[in-house]
Amino acid sequence: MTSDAEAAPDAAEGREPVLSVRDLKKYYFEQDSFLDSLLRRETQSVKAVDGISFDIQKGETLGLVGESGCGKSTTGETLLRLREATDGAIEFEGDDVLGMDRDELKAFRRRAQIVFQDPFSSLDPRMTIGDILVEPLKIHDLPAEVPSEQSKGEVRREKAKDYLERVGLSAGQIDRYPHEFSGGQRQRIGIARALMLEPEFIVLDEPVSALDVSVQAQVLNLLDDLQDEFGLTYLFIAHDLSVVRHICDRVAVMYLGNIVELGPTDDLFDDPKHPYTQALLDSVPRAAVEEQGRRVEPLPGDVPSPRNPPSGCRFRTRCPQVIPPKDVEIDQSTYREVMDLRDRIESNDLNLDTVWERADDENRSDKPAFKREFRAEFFAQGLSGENEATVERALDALAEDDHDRAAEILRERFASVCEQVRPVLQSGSHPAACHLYEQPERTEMAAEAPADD
Amino acid sequence: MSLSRFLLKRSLHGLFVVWGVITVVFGLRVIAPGDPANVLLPPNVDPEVRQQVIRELGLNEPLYVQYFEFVAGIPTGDLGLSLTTRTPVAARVLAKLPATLELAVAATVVAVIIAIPLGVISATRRHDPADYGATVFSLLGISTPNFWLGVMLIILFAVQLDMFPTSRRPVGFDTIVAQALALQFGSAWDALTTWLWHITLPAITLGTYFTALITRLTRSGMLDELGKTYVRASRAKGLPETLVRYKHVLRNTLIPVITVVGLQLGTLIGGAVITEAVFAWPGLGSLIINSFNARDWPVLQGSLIVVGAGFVVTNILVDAFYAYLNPQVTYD
Amino acid sequence: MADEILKVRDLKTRFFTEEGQVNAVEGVSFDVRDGEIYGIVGESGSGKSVTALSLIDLVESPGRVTSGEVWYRNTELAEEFRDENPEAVDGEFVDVRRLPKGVRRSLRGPSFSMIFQDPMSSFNPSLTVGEQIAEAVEVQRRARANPRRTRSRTQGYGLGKMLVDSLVPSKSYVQDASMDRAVELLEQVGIPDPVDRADEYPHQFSGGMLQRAMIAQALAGEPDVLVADEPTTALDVTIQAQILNLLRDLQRDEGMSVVMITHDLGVIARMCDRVGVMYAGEIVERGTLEDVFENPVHPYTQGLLGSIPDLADPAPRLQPIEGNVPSLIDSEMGDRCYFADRCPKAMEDCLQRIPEFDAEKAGASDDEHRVRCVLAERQYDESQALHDGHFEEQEVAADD
Amino acid sequence: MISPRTLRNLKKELSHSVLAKAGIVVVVFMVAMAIFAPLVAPYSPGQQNLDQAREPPLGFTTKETKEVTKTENGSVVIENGQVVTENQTVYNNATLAHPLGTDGNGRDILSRVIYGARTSMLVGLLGTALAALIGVTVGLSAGYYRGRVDDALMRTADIMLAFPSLILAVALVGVWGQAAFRIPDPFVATGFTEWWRGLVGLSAGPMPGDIVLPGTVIVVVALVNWVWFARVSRGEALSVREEEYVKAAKALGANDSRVLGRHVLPNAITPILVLATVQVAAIILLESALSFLGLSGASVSWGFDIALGRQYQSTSWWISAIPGIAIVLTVIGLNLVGDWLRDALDPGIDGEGGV
Repeated sequence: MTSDAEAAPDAAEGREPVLSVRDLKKYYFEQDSFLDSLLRRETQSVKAVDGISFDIQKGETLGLVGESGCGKSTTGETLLRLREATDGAIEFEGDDVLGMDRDELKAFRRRAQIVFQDPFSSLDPRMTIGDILVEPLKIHDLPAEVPSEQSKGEVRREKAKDYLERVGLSAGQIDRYPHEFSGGQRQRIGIARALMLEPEFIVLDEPVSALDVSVQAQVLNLLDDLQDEFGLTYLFIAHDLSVVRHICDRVAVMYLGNIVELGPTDDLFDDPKHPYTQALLDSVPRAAVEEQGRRVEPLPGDVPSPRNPPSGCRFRTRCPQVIPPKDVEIDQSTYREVMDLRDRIESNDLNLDTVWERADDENRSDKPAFKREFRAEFFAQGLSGENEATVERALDALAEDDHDRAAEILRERFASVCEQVRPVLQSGSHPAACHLYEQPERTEMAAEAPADD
Repeated sequence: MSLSRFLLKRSLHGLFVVWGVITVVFGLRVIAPGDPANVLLPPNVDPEVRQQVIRELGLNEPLYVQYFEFVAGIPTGDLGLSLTTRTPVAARVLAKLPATLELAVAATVVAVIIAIPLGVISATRRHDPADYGATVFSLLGISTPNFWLGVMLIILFAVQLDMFPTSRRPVGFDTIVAQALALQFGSAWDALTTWLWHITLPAITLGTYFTALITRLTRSGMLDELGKTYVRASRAKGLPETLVRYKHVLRNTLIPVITVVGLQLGTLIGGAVITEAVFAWPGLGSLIINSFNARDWPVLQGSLIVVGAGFVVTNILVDAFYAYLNPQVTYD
Repeated sequence: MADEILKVRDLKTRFFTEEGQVNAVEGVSFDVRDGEIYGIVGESGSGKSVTALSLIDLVESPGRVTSGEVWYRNTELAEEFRDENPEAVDGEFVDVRRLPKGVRRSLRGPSFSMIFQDPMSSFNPSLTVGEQIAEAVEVQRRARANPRRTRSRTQGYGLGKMLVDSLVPSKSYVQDASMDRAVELLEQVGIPDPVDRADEYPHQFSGGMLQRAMIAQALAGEPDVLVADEPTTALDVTIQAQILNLLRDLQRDEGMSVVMITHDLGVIARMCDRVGVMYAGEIVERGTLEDVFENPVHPYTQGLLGSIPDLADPAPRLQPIEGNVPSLIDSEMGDRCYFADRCPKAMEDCLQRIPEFDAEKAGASDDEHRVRCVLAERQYDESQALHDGHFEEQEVAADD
Repeated sequence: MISPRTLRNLKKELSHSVLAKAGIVVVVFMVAMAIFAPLVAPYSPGQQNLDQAREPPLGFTTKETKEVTKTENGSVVIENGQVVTENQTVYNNATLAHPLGTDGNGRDILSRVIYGARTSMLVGLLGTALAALIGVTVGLSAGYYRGRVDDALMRTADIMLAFPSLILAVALVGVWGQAAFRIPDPFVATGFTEWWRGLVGLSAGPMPGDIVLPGTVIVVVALVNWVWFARVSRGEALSVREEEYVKAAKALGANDSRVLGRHVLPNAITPILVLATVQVAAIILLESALSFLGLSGASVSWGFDIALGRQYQSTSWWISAIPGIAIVLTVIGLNLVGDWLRDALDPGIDGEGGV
């Protein structure tokens, strides 16, 4: 969070990262009782985080931004082993975090801490502020030695008072209970608790999302000051892009368990590469008069379920720039319609009853009428040439209720590179995982592709 | 998950619970002190005869063989022989079952008919005399031991006022149905009134706790439900208050009520046992107490298994109704 | 210039809690015009949501709208009550608060409608979405068929029906025609496959889709005024953008007025023509978007704008408002500017009285930029400034 | 463990609610009666006096027709070599000596009710404590660790719930017999009783020297009712473990026992407390039902006395009625205290249990 932001990207290179994450995965398997497993054919997994890699440099603030369910909070908690990773590697200053045993993990906890989102749930309501702040010291039996004239308890309490003042509260409030404080004050206490062990690295999991804007600004300024004072490294998890822009040196954008773009803050905000980042930035309403009446082209639809994510590029089902095959000439909106149609056929989500109803044919024999109605419902404009012929053949198959063949016909002609190959982040300071940009060698990725199906 | 799948899952689960019940019941007999042969035989009997009886009962077999035979017999309806009467346990239990079912069903019906409207009135007219009345009633109801209530009802209505009989069940509901089916409506009517006359006090005795409990649950559940946002949203879209209350709120109130009622069915059956003891009602409860006093273990075991299985079956029905009211359960 | 559809005057809503009387809404006045989106912005506890509920008469115990007027332009009602209740009628306007209860209720749907922050809890979880929307249609259908009965408590929904309905999930209240209309409404708000979706339950919808359905439900009565209480707060930004587009399109197509209540200044900026800023139950500043955003006068508005990091133009350091949202308990409020204890420009004057709107003069156009602050009439005078720690001292004094 | 806010809520709710106050008064009264039984009971609960059998409580008179030996001038009339009998109307008047009347054997009902409170309270409190100990331990671990431990607990609970508690209790009593332990009554053993009774002028008659502890019944009610505690504490543990302060404690390096002891248990304790209050009531009801069926092994118990009164139900209603009223009062008192705790602390629990 150095205020001279332009220094950040260069500073990121050449230094040893504090934290380095490689291909981290976190899948949740639905907790089944033995009866469920008796009845269910296969266990479903939720791919909350699906192979992400990034580094965090000493003293920087890396932002992890994305919409709800993209896996950003899971990432934060998995980094600190509050959840067990499914696969991947995490290195903290050269130590293998995932391989740590109990004692090593306890030692690791002194160096890496976390601040949570909800100021009302993050403090134990049955403890006084003093108890809350002293608890970390008790757990680690700190300080190891105390001056002879003072007891350990006194030393700890002094330290708690000191940190309470450093986060902007008064030491006199130490014996109060959490409910006597406002949301912003409670968030300050949560920060003080994380600082008590004097960590080097803090995961800030949506630390200001639950706060009102005026209080949010206070806490952001505090975080800024503390970073300077203690030389902290932050992983700042948030969904609010304005806040991220304000506080972060570099930003990683997540979508459905993947990092889609990573770069220095100003680069990423001024020149977003990934279509998702572009859409995201475009969607944010700014508190400025220029915003009045601005109409954004929002992304269509909802984020797909992480239980069954799309193959290839996770974003392709909503992407406004899906890449058609090289030999197919088709405009983007029509291509989107064709792709949506195919997705629905493939996921068995296409109900032809209404179309037949509109075609006014109970016997389902009037195919031309069916195709006419179908086009009216699914295609805004006409198609032409070979595209038209392919769609026609697919509709014929649909009219005969042969969904598999229809999908097959469409797939043959319209299959996109976006659905076949999962794009990865390139090297460099501002990579984007998107086929619109140069991707590494194909052979490398082909090996990875089957895992997505 | 579809509804049928949900019910399949619940049934499998029920089967598991029944197995558990059978195992626990078998275990009870194993850890029980004393020798079943002693129940059958006079104390100083010839050891030869004694051994023969033990063989007959299968008690010389290893425990796992006994267990296996015990479990294997149950699906075929074989619950063993009564030690006292030497007749099949299953027959004895089945003979007593209708009386208990009549009592339990009568009590439940009375409870539901009284309790739900009472709870609704209490919740929608807070701080009204009706609310206080319902609150006092439900407090008394859940605090009164039903056997004592039965004794008091007998003293007041049977002994002092002579309005109802003190006990017994001269006619069963099956008789009424049989007569009605045989088109003997006159005698069916007589039988019905006799039946009603005899079942009134036991049903009140057994039903009071339940009525009170459901009233309480309905009241508190409805108050909770009325505070939810969708109630406000329903008002915002212009729905009349009656529609909001009864179509939306009451239905959602019943969902948790049903869960608790399902859990409390055991209480109902336990209550039936003691109610039967008070009113000399010839049902499963009387059978259990009698066989307990006679140390007739096979009958006691058989009754416990039937009661447990009955609880499981009723709970599956309750779950089905629950799923019907609450679409969320079948979609998780 | 468009005419006013709603004129709110000095609205006060109190909650009578065990801790004391809470002044959630403290004399709020504003106008909403035909076909505009009026924004009310404020932080949590500023009373903006209670204002919304007060407008459509949905404040529940222990809360009550204690005074104020809500003038609503409706010629039919004005005619009807001109003789019966002349106080409640002023030209084409009727004061909704002075109308009989049954009439007030009958206005929900065709006159006022509301959408809420959390769509998931705003739908009954155990009925299909289609049926719930159809109910809203059905109420209006029956109202047209029999206007008198609309104002009765039961609206012909009898005892037998309600018993059956409470046990049997049926659409017996809802007629097929209403169900069809519900499907049309779902289509209108951009829900794909409306026929199938109508038969699904709320938990089968995503948050964004359900908020669309909520909007469809609110449109069922073709309201004149739609009150939208934080309609996008629970949604992600890309979904928020969809919903905001939808709201604006509908507002334009249906010609209704929208009162947009939110804490998000960005949403206000994108959607609204005119805006009121709420703090501690009062509107402290109001005017056009330009007035309020470009030339804020009230220190609170200035602070609010200074607190938000700007996406396009990040400032190196934010300028937050110090302190916390004040208590709204009547006995603790006192007769002074409620913002004074957090105000960087507080002066002696601020403690003397509750500041009034500067331009409550006769004839002033409502377009005028109005501020509830002494600074609206005079310059900040450093010599009169309260010294640092003035309020802490008071607090200490009160504690002793 | 109890924060000032909790105490404030409790006080506030208490000041609002007449019922809560009444509940506390009743419960305190009953507990005091149980503790100080030998000091306040007019007679020993076992002391028979057949001459004064079936005396009604104060305010009532009963009339019954008795067959008595006919006497003339103080001597028995004999006709045809047989004692002549005649029907005579006998009035039973209440006396101050037995304000609640006497039972079929002429024992003082008031004394029996006072001593009966001991049995009920002992079983209620010890049974609940034991049930809570088992249930909370199992429930908290299951909810906190989830997985197989949880699965096993929930399945066991399902099986337990399939047995009606009364029937299971009957079966268990059948298995273990009706063991009862006798503990010397401290008041009597120290001679304090005698001194005190002399001081306040109560009949000096020897009071029972032992407190009867119905051991089997206590264990049985605990085994039957622990499931409710397990369910509630499991639910609490499940929700508390998702709280961010629990995650924070783990992030600080706290081990499981610290998290369970310092965070989960204190935050789960309120609903467990409410449940415990209601469970004392449920267990008192269960004990009285067992006694009514003659299965508890205690010779002085409210339920047992109700059963004893049944043979006189056509003439002497009070023998059954008065112990029952004592049960109802106690259970109402406990339920009111439970409601008070629930309203003040609002933990939202389900499952009450009962006979």
